[in-house]
Order: sequence, then C-alpha cells, then structure tokens
Amino acid sequence: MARMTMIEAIRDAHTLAMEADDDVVVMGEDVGYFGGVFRCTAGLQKRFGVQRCFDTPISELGIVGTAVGMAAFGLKPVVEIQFADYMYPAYDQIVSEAARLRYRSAGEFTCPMVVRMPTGGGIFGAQTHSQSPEALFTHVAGLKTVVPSNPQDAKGLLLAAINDPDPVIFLEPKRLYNGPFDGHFDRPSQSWGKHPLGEVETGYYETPLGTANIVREGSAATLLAYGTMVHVALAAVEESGVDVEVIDLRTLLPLDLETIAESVSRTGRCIVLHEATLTSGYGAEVTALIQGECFYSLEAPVLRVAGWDTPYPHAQEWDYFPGPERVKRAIATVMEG
Amino acid sequence: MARMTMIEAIRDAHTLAMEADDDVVVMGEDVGYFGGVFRCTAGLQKRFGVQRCFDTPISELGIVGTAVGMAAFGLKPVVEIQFADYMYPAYDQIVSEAARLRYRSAGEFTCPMVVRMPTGGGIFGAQTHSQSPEALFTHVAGLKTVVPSNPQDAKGLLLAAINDPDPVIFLEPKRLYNGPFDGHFDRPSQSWGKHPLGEVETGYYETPLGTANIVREGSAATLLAYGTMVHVALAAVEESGVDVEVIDLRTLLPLDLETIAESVSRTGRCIVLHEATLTSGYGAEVTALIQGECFYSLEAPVLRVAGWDTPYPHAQEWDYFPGPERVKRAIATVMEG
Amino acid sequence: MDKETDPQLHVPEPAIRPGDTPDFSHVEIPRAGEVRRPDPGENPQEMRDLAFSIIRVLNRKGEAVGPWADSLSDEALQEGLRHMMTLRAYDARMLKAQRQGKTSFYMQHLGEEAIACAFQKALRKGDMNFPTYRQAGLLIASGYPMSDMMNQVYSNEADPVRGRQLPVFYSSKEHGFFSISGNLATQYVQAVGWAMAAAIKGERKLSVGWIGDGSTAESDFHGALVFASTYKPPVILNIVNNQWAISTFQGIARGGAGTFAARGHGFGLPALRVDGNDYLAVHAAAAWAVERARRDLGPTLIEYVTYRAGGHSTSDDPAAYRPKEEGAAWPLGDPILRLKTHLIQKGLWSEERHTQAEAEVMDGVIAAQKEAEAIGTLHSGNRPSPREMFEDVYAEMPPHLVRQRHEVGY
Amino acid sequence: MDKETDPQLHVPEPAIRPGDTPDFSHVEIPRAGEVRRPDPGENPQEMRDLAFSIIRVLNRKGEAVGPWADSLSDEALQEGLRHMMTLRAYDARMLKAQRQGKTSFYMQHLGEEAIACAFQKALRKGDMNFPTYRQAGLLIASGYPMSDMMNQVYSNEADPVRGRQLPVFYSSKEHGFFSISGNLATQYVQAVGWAMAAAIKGERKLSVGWIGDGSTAESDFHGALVFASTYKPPVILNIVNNQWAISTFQGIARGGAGTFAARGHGFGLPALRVDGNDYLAVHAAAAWAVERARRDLGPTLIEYVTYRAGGHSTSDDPAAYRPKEEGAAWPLGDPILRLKTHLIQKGLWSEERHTQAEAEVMDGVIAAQKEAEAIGTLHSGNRPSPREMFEDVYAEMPPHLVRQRHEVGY
Ligand SMILES: Cc1ncc(C[n+]2csc(CCOP(=O)(O)OP(=O)(O)O)c2C)c(N)n1
Ligand SMILES: Cc1ncc(C[n+]2csc(CCOP(=O)(O)OP(=O)(O)O)c2C)c(N)n1
Ligand SMILES: [Mg+2]
Ligand SMILES: [Mg+2]
Repeated sequence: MARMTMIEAIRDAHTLAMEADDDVVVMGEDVGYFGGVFRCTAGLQKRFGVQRCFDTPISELGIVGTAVGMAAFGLKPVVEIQFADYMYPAYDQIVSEAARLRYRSAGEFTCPMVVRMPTGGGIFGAQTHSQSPEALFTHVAGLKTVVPSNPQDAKGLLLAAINDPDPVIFLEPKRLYNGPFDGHFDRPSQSWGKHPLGEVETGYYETPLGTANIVREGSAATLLAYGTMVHVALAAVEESGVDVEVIDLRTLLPLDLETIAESVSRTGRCIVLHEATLTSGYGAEVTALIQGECFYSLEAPVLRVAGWDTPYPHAQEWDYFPGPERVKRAIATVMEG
Repeated sequence: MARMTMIEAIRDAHTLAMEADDDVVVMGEDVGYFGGVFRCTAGLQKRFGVQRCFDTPISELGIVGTAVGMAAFGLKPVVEIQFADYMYPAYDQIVSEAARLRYRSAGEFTCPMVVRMPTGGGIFGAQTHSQSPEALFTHVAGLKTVVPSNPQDAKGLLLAAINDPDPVIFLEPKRLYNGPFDGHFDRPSQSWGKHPLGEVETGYYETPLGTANIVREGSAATLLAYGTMVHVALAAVEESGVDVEVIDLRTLLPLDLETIAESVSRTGRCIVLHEATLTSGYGAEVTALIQGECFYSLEAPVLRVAGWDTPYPHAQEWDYFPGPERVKRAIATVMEG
Repeated sequence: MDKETDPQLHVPEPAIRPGDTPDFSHVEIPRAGEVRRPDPGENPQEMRDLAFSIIRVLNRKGEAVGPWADSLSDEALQEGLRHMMTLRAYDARMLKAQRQGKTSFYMQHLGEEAIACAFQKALRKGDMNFPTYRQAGLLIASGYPMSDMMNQVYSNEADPVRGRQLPVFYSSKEHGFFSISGNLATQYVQAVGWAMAAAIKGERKLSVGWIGDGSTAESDFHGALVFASTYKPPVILNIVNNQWAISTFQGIARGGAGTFAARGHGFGLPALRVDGNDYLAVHAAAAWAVERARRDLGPTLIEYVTYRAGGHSTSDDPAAYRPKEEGAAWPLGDPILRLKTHLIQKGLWSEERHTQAEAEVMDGVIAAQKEAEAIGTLHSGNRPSPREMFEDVYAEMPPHLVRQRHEVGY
Repeated sequence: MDKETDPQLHVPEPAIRPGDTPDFSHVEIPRAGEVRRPDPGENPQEMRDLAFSIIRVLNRKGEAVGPWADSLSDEALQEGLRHMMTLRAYDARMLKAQRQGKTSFYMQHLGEEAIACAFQKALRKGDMNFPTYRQAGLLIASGYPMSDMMNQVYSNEADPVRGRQLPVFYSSKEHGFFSISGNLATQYVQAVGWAMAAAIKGERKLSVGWIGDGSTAESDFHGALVFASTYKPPVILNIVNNQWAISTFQGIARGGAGTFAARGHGFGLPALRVDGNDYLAVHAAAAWAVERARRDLGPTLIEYVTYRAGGHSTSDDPAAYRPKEEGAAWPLGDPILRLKTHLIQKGLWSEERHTQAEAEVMDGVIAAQKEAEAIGTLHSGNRPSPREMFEDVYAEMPPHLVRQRHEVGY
C-alpha cells in the first residue's frame, strides 16, 4: 500500500499499463512534455518516450479520431480531453465511430480505447470547466462510462478500463484530484493524506467495471451517488443522523442494478445524486430503473438531487453545487414520504 | 383548410415565416436549388432568392456555427441538418454556443435559431438514417426540443419555433413525412390524404411550444408518446381493447407536465414510448418526473417501451422498432401491475 | 480607401442547370504527359504547381505518354480493365436488384471506376483503406468474393456484417477495407490514426483515407490534415472530386480555392491533382504516394478529377439539378473506354475480345448473384437472426442487453 | 522505388526546453519595410508571398519605414501607446488581485498588447469582434469602462454578465465585443456567420474572428475558412501566433506548414503575416483587410507573430516547459517599448512623459479598481443573487426552472 492522491493513482495506473503492454499509448493536449494540466500523465513521456506519450494539436476531434484509427490498428490508446466541457468536438467520433465500430463490422474491427476527462465543479471554473456530461455517454450503446470517487478505485478502474476491449469513457471528478470534498466549501480543504482510500494498493490490480460499492451500510434509505457526490452523500448522512445506506455506483454503464435494487428493496426509500443538470441527467435513468425494479417496496418517490437546469455559473458556484444541505433536506423529505 | 403532407406543411410554414419576416433565412445541405433531400424547402430559393435560401458546404458545424453568428446579428436562421444522425459535428455549436449565448452574455446576445432534422426509423435507413437523439438535447439547458406527429402540428409548431426568441431543436419523424405510420409495416402505407390531421389550417398560426395534446381520452392508463410513436400508440390501444388515454407530448422541453400528471393521477398507470435507445432516453426523464408527481396514484410502475440499447440495424429494422405488438404487451403488463 | 460597397452574400452557382446546354469549357485540362513528375523525396514546397494542373497519361489516341506513364505491365493493364468492367457490371445488376425490391438501397460508381480499381493495385497486403461508399473497386481489385459483397447488399444470413449495415457498407480487414461509417469524413482522420499506429509500432504498413469533394468541408478533413501534417505518418489522403455532392456542385465546398488539392498547401503537404478517369494516371500517382509512405517521407494528398455519371444513390434523381446530358459532355471521357482504347492501341486487346470479356464478366456477376440470392435477399429468405441485433455492441453482453434480448425471445 | 524504411512517428519538438539557452535564430525575420503592399483588390493568388514573410513597419531605430507605414496620425499613435500601457497596468493589477484572492482566475496579455489595441482602431461602431480571452485590448481601445471590466473579473453585483462567467469573459455588444465562450475556436465560425448576415442584409458592417495559434487545429477553424471562402462575406480572420498554447509550442499545431497564414492558401484567401509587436504594422494590416471588407472584396486571413511573455493563465507556470529567459530573447521586442521609441524618435514623446504617463495610467486603473471593489469582489461584498442563476437560460423562464428557483428560495 502507498499513499496517493487521485492524480498520483491515475499516473500510477498509466505507468503500470504502459509497462505491462507496449500497445498502450497516451496522448492529448499538454499531456506529453508537461504531463497534463492536472499532472495526471507527468513523467510518462520521459519514461516511455515521445512515441508512446505525446502532445497533440488542440483538436479533440483529432485526438479521438486518430485514437479510433490507432485502436483499430491494434493499439490501446488512452487519451485525455483537457476538460469534459471540451469533449463536444470529439462527440461525433465517440458516438458515431468508437461506440459503433465493433457492431457495424460484426466484430472485425474494434476500438479498445479510454477517453479520460476531468469533470464536475467546485473549483470556480464556471460553465466551461465544471460540466458533468455523463448522461450524454450513457445514452450511447457501445460505450461504458466510469466515474471513480477515490484514489484506490481510480487506479483499479482505470486499469480495468485500459484492459477493456471496448471504448470506455473515464470521468475524473477534478475536485477530488487532491482530496475528498464533501461540499462544505467553507471548511478547510481535505487531502488524501489521511483518508483511508488515499491508501492505494501498489502494483497492478483491476477494479471490475460494473460493480457498485456500498460505502456506508444503512437501513432507512438508500443514497446513490458517484464521484464527488459520494463524499457529499456521506457527510450529509452523518449530519442528518438518519441511518442511510450510501452506494457509490462507480460504473454508470454497465450499471450494477442488482446491488442497487437489493438495497432499495430493503430500505424502501431512495435518493439519487449528481452534479449534472437535472433534466435528462443520469439520475433520470436510475430513477426510472428503480421505480420499475422496486415499485412494490418503495415507501416514497425516488428523489433526485442534482445540478439545476442552467449552465454552471461562476459567482453562484455554491448555489449551484448540490451540497450537503440540499441532500439533508432530501433525506428529510424522503423519510417523510 | 388544405390537404397537406407533413412535408408540405413544413414547406408552408417556411414560406409563411419568410413572407412575414425578412430576417428569416434558410440554409443547409441541398436545401437551396434542389429543395432538400426530403423536399421540405422546395421552391423557397426560387421565391425568396439565393440570399435567403441557399445551399451550404457539407459541414454541420459550419451550418450551425454560422447560424449562431447570424442569429446574434439579428437574423432568424432556420437550418436543416440532412439527417439527425449527422448532427454530431454541430453538437458543440448547439450545446456550448447556441444554448448558452443568452445566459453567458446576460441577455445581450441571443440565438433565435431553429435547427430542423429528420429523425427516427422505419425506412430501412440503418444506423445512420434512423436515430432519435432527442435526449441529447433535453439534457441541455437553454434548448427547446419539439417533435411533431402530424401536418397540422408540424406547421404550427414550426412557426412557433421560428418565432421563438431562443434556439429550438425541431425533430421531424421522417417516417411520417408522407403519411401516418402505426408500426404495421406489413400493411399498405397510409397517406395524409385521408387522415384528419392531414387537413391543415391555411395561413399563419402558431401551436404554442410546451403544450401536450390528449389525442385519445381514456381512463385505464396513460400512454405518453411523440412523433411516430403517437400513431403506434393509437393503433396499439385500439387493438388492445383497453381504454387507454394517449397523450402526444409535442414539446419535450419545456414539457407540459401538468397535463401529463393530471392524466396519470387519474388513470394510475403509465407507459412512455419512444423509438430512441432506452437507457438515458427521454423516457427516463418522463418516468422519473411521473413517479415523483404521481407516486401516490400509481398502481403499477411506469413502463418504458423504447428502442433497444443497440445501434439501429438494417435487416432487423422491425425487430428493433417498438411496434404495436410491444406496446400491446406493455399495456397488458401495466394493467396487471 | 476606395469607395465602400454594400456587402452581398456571394453564393457560388454552377454554370449550367437543367435546361441549359452542358458546357465544361471552363474546366482547364492540360494535355496528357504534360505534367512533370518530381522525385517523391522532393520538398513539397517546390511542387505546388502539381495541385493546379492535372496529371494525365492517356492521350486522345489512347497512347500512354509522359513521365507518369509505364507504371504497369501489360498483364496488369488487362487485369485493370477487367476490374473496371466487373465493377460496372456489378453496379448494373445491383441497381436492378434494388429496383426489384431485393434490397433497400444502392450506390453506384458509374464513371469513377478507375480510381479505386487502379489505386488498390499500388497497395499490398497489410495496408488499410478507409473508404467511402463509392470505393467498391478496392474490394474488386483486391479479389474480395463478389458473392460476399452481394450478401452484404442483401443483408442476408451470410452478410459478413450480420444485416446491421446499409447496403454497400462493406467491411473486410483481410482485404484492407475498413468498415464504412455512413457519417461522411469521419474515417479520414481515423486513417491518419491508423498510420500513426503503424509509425509508433514501426510496422511497414500504410493507410489510405478516402473522401468526396463535398465532404472535404467536414471537420474531420481538417483534423486529418492537422494530424497528418504534424506527425507525418505513412498515410495517403485521397479526395475524389466527382463534381457533385448529391445536388450541390463542387464550387460550394471548394469556395475560392482553385482546386481541392490546394487544401494541402496550407499544411505543407505535397498535393497532386490527377485525371481520375485515366487508370494509368491514377495508378502512377498512387505508386508515387505509396513510395513516399514506404520511404517514411510522410503523407500525400491527391485529388482525382472525375465525374459522377449516375445518381448519387438509388434515392436520387439528378435530372432535378443538372442537365441529363452533362455526363456525356464530361471532357475526361469514360475510364473503361479509355483503357480499352489504350489496350487496343497497344495490340493487347480488340473489340471482339472486349465483347467476349463483357459477357464473361457478366456471367461471373450473375453466378455470384445466384449464389447470394440462394441464401436470401432483404425481404425474403434467410436473414440474420434478431438475436444478432444484440451482439457485438460490446465484446461481452452486459446484463441490460441480455435482458432486452430475452424480451425479444432469444 | 528507393529502399523502404520503418516508419516513425515524427513528433515536433521545440528547439529549446528549460535548461537550454533561448535561441530564436531559426525564426526568419525580414527587415522592417521590406514586404510589399499590394492593392487590397489584387487577386489573392498573386500575393501568396505575403504569408511567408512578416510585415513590419518599425525598424530597430524606431523609425516607421516601407509601404505599410503612415496609416496613423501622431495623436492616434500617442493614444495607441496609452492603450497598451493601460492594458499592461490593468493586467498587473488584476494579476495581483487574483493572487490576493479577490477573484478565482485571470489571463494576461503581456507582450501581445499591440495586436488588439491597434486592430480595434481600424474598426468602427457597428463592427463586431469575436474575441478570445486574450483580446481585452479591444475593449480598452474602444473606450469600454475599465471598472466594468473589473466588475466582470470580480463577478460582483455590477458584473454585466451577472457573475455567470469566468473572469475575463467579457461581453459588450455596444463596444463590438462578442460574449466570450471559453470553448476554443467556436466563435471563429460564428464571426463568419455574423458577416454573412451583414451581407444578406446589405449592411455595411464587418466582423472579426480571433483565434490563437494552437486553436487553429480545432474544427471550427476549418468551418470558418470553408464558409468564408464560399460566401466571401466581410470578415477578417485573425490568428494570434504567440508561439505557445499552454505548454505546447506552435510547431505542434502548425505541423509541416511554414506558417499559420499559409492555411489561407488552401482556400484562395489573401493571407498576411504581420509583426504582432509592431503597433503600426498591425494597424496597417488591419486597415488593409478592413478596406477589402468594406469594398466587398471578401475575407482576409492575418497571422500576427508575437510571443506570450507571461504564463498562459494564473493556473500556469511556464517555467515547467520553457526557459524563463525565453521571453527576453524574443527577437520582435516589446510592443510598448517599440512604440515609445518611435514616438520619442519622432519627437512626440520623452522618457519623462512616459514615466508621467505610466503614473497617470496606473492612477486611472487604481481608481477603477477602487470603484469596482467598493461594489465587491468574488468572495466578499455584493454579488449577483442566486436568483440570477436561473435567469437568461431562456427569454421566458419555463415552469421547471421556476420550480427549481423556488427550491432555492427565490
Ligand atoms: C455527416 C454527414 N452529413 C451529411 C450526410 C448526407 N450525405 C450523404 S452523401 C452526401 C454527399 C457527399 O458528397 P461527396 O463528398 O462529394 O461524395 P460523393 O457522393 O460525390 O461520392 C451527403 C450530404 C452524411 N452521410 N454524413
Ligand atoms: C475546445 C477546447 N479545448 C481545450 C481548451 C483548453 N485550453 C484553453 S486555452 C488553451 C490553449 C490555447 O492556445 P492558443 O490557441 O495558442 O491561444 P493562447 O492561449 O496562446 O492565446 C487550451 C488547450 C479549451 N478552452 N477549449
Ligand atoms: Mg462528390
Ligand atoms: Mg498561442
């Protein structure tokens, strides 16, 4: 075991994957010499050479488009989109190409590629450095979508994603890079230095895609979250004094519906959390699934706590961010229902 | 009143809007001299000149990107994306630019623009001529999303969309262009010639955005649909012999939640239909809203009938398309629940 | 400053529309043999002239002349003629099959046969094309079984892509033919990525991007040129300028540039412009670009000047936007006729042999068609199971898809 | 064919990295006054040379020489100097304010002040810039109130964009400054659309697209050039080549092209390359392009050669990827110093007046800052109400947003 921030854990995963497999290559804007604006790829170019880790022109289309070609050749490209907010120019290549290549060629050509991107707010990044576009990926057949919430998972999930034979969208909550964040923006920042999940297994391991993690057992209600919202959920639950179960989804697609349904059937109440815009967000899908699976156990409607249906504002960051107060209110509401 | 196909109704709306307002301009691939691959803009160039209706290079990014600039100048561009499946290159301009311009400039610059695109399957168009990407728009704050199901609505909704001060995504179910289609692919094609809604008001009228339409009253359950699925719903209900209410949503965002909630509270059962891929489809949002609004009236879980979570296949078109048989089974299931 | 003017939108218009008399006198066509052939290693900056002329080998008399001649043996030329004839016969049969309702859709190559057929012969096994829907010649020239092409067009049980794709969206890794997308231009940048991968691995393989004149306006075209220009991998970027993009003439996509080949100049890429109806010129240009790639000298951009003599697809009627006689007036002629004349002129062919070859070729096509139709056509006979609809979305079927498959009863 | 070679990925690298001695000897810089000035109406094909040189007016001695000189009056030159000094002082104060925690983020213009300041003076009311985040000079040169700029940077209650945008993402229709996006390049094609609208309406207004060297790789750059080349509306397309895109040197985006201006050649656009640190050269080139637009002669592409002397933003430390001394070694010098020298040389300015002007300018900036800070800074004082978060998503607030606003208690 070793102490790592999420950045270090991601870097470690890259290093191990590149050591294990010559076909793993890394590229993106500023990822080469400089090592990425968040330093997630620092040291890779020096260690593995410019042919395996290099800077690209500022063209998200080009990054993903060439990665699709590389993957079809037989490489395993791991590409970084500097912020999730900038993935749109690559969206066509992701949706129309990466996601459908195996299907339309009946397995003749495949696309084992990982597209990493920092997501979420909490750093005063405003509308172009704060978005959480996961629902735009979960709607697309052929993609897998992963969101880690801590260094231990980030490393294991990234290694599993790189090893996956299909394209994986790997969303990294940037507010968690250096420490857990429970939404109490007015308290001092935490670091991973003292958090139990900042203690990361050394060496190669995979955290299988498609398995959720019950991070707090409880019996009164089930709180479903991923990424930063896992920490918000935990804080809100402690503060609420209600015995709520908290599940970290980790992989949005494929979703570990079994674990979720088991929990909600047991507790009879459910809240889904995310930072992304409410309408047609991923919470809608989870809610629809749960009301289908657990209809006869539900004591109250499934509640969604999410970002408002507005762009992510700058000055009003903490009015936008679905923090512990909103979650606590939701817990109270769902317990009344 | 005049008999019109949906194509003619759309053409009529263009003509009236261009007559009424010099600032309305029309552009897109093949829309000028030729009048569009579906003929929706036929005659406009001849009538209004090449400065107001013209062909563009094959660049969906360029079409929408220049339209944003035109709209900011003060024009009201109405642009055609040849198939919804080809909107992805323009997605960044739609999501990051058109949708957010008013917000980020605090109302100083606005984007009164309509992006029309044919959607849906049923014409053996396979994965690149069959998609229904509405959920990719409803997730985006700042956009309105409209889906007409007949000529009368298509005209009125398009005129309302053109007159709207904000960007509107106007999705045209191509299988309805020439006639209603109830999913019985093995029966002769219908035309709008005999359908009551093929009788279209002449002259200028608007069908307000955000109002659903109860197309069949019923008491046993509520079936929510839009576009082609409205006709599938109606056929399935007649064949099922169950007294199901059918609501045509018409506008997905803003959604007429009031009409929907009133109906579902009354019937206690609900099915949501769409052709798009199930997971994270628009049905998820509607389901999540209904279970929230009508929780205590629901006798059974809200059911979704939708396209499978695969790309739209060619040979297996009718296995993919959510036709009347699947809807009837859903009616039976929801009535049992 | 000179006097100001009210600005106007300048919308390019083709010189001729239905009702007018076809007129291609504005198309500047140099004489065959006139364009120089620089060494493939020459500095691209020194060969800009090549983007503004047209490399031609076959002259009016059918002679092969000039520095780009002689890239092919007699046998290869005869084989080339047969490939083009086969493609044309295949097109004719498939168009008819579509009209008979045996499939939903078809796209033909009429007038453009030389380009893909000749280009393919400059490649070798291991190279990869990223084609558009109008390069079936690559498959024919690489010996892909025609019945498999038809199985794809018919979406029958033997369709290699399991009925999932629109007709003509073939895929064959073995034959260096990348799965066709349907979204224009997207594969152009993938071709560059594939070549980057070859470069990263140091494997002697090259890739070829294909794009239509109209599609060069798409973003992926730019992405491809930016990455190709930056990393200089072994890729050849082909632009097939067949004058039309559905109803839109090439002036709309080309705008103020003299030629599509000129697009390469902004990126420092060598750019050739080639007579696309001249089998020999296409092959020679291909071989030149292939040499650049194999010597690791970097990418080449090539524009083929040709004419889409048929409709865009079976859904299109070009009479609505261009004179019916325009095809006949096209000054670069018919690629099959031109190669045939050359072979006759060389004493390698005759009218009789040609008639006989036509019959043979058609027999072969009909035999393949019988084979395919015995398996099934779109609406009749064996077709891929609905079960297959759920396969290959992922390598391993995730639980939600298994569930959905069960709902369909499989 | 020559011997084959194993291909390699050619990854462009800057000549110098931290630890090396700065060396710009590979940057070819013509002498001031050397580049010809064609008539704006000349055929773009005849002026390709202009994309491969650098238009310069001020020579080493500070004299204005050559055919591009004399576009500005003495008063205008003095005003220009003051604008640049104001921008630099503004930057200094805002950088400090960010370090003091008064806002979250800032982006400076150090070394690039001449470009936006001079360009703006070639425009008139009604024209529209589509700027990036590094063109605040446009606002300063057009007389936009500095306290409003600061209100935006502080996201306070008087912020014209209501706290919604990242600092420096200004917006002012009145001052011809389009709302900044944050997504690189997207506005380049919008500028073309705006000019198309002006052309459609026949209104004598022009638009200006702005983009950085690195961002030319984006798709919107291509879209802009394609549409500009096709419809020839009154638009000027500016590329600010400041040598760096965050940590990436310009060779990565430029690839094999000699210059960014050369990108215009593939589209038949006239393309200039200009000394971006020479206020007079920038203004003269701008005026030339403006004349083209006003005479409806079509778009112009201009590359400004400059150097980003500061960090990319307050989140960036350039010492990690380039030598600290690189800025000082930049051969085109400092734009303020160069104009100052010119004015002194012309007898219009002196060291004393400069020192005095510096103090005056700083006083003005400090006064504006006091005004803005009296209203509030990001984390203290008056800020826009959370209620505003829900406004302007649409013209009229739809029911679901009203509901959400109520949830927040407004
Ligand atoms: C992204 C995208 N936009 C639009 C289309 C619709 N479309 C199909 S073919 C075509 C014309 C293409 O013209 P060109 O590139 O010249 O190729 P050609 O058909 O002439 O071979 C268009 C607009 C598409 N398939 N994909
Ligand atoms: C679409 C998009 N991709 C990436 C980014 C992140 N980013 C912001 S500035 C920048 C560098 C831009 O460099 P350049 O265009 O040269 O402009 P400069 O900063 O030098 O003025 C990058 C990569 C972004 N804002 N938008
Ligand atoms: Mg074409
Ligand atoms: Mg730069």
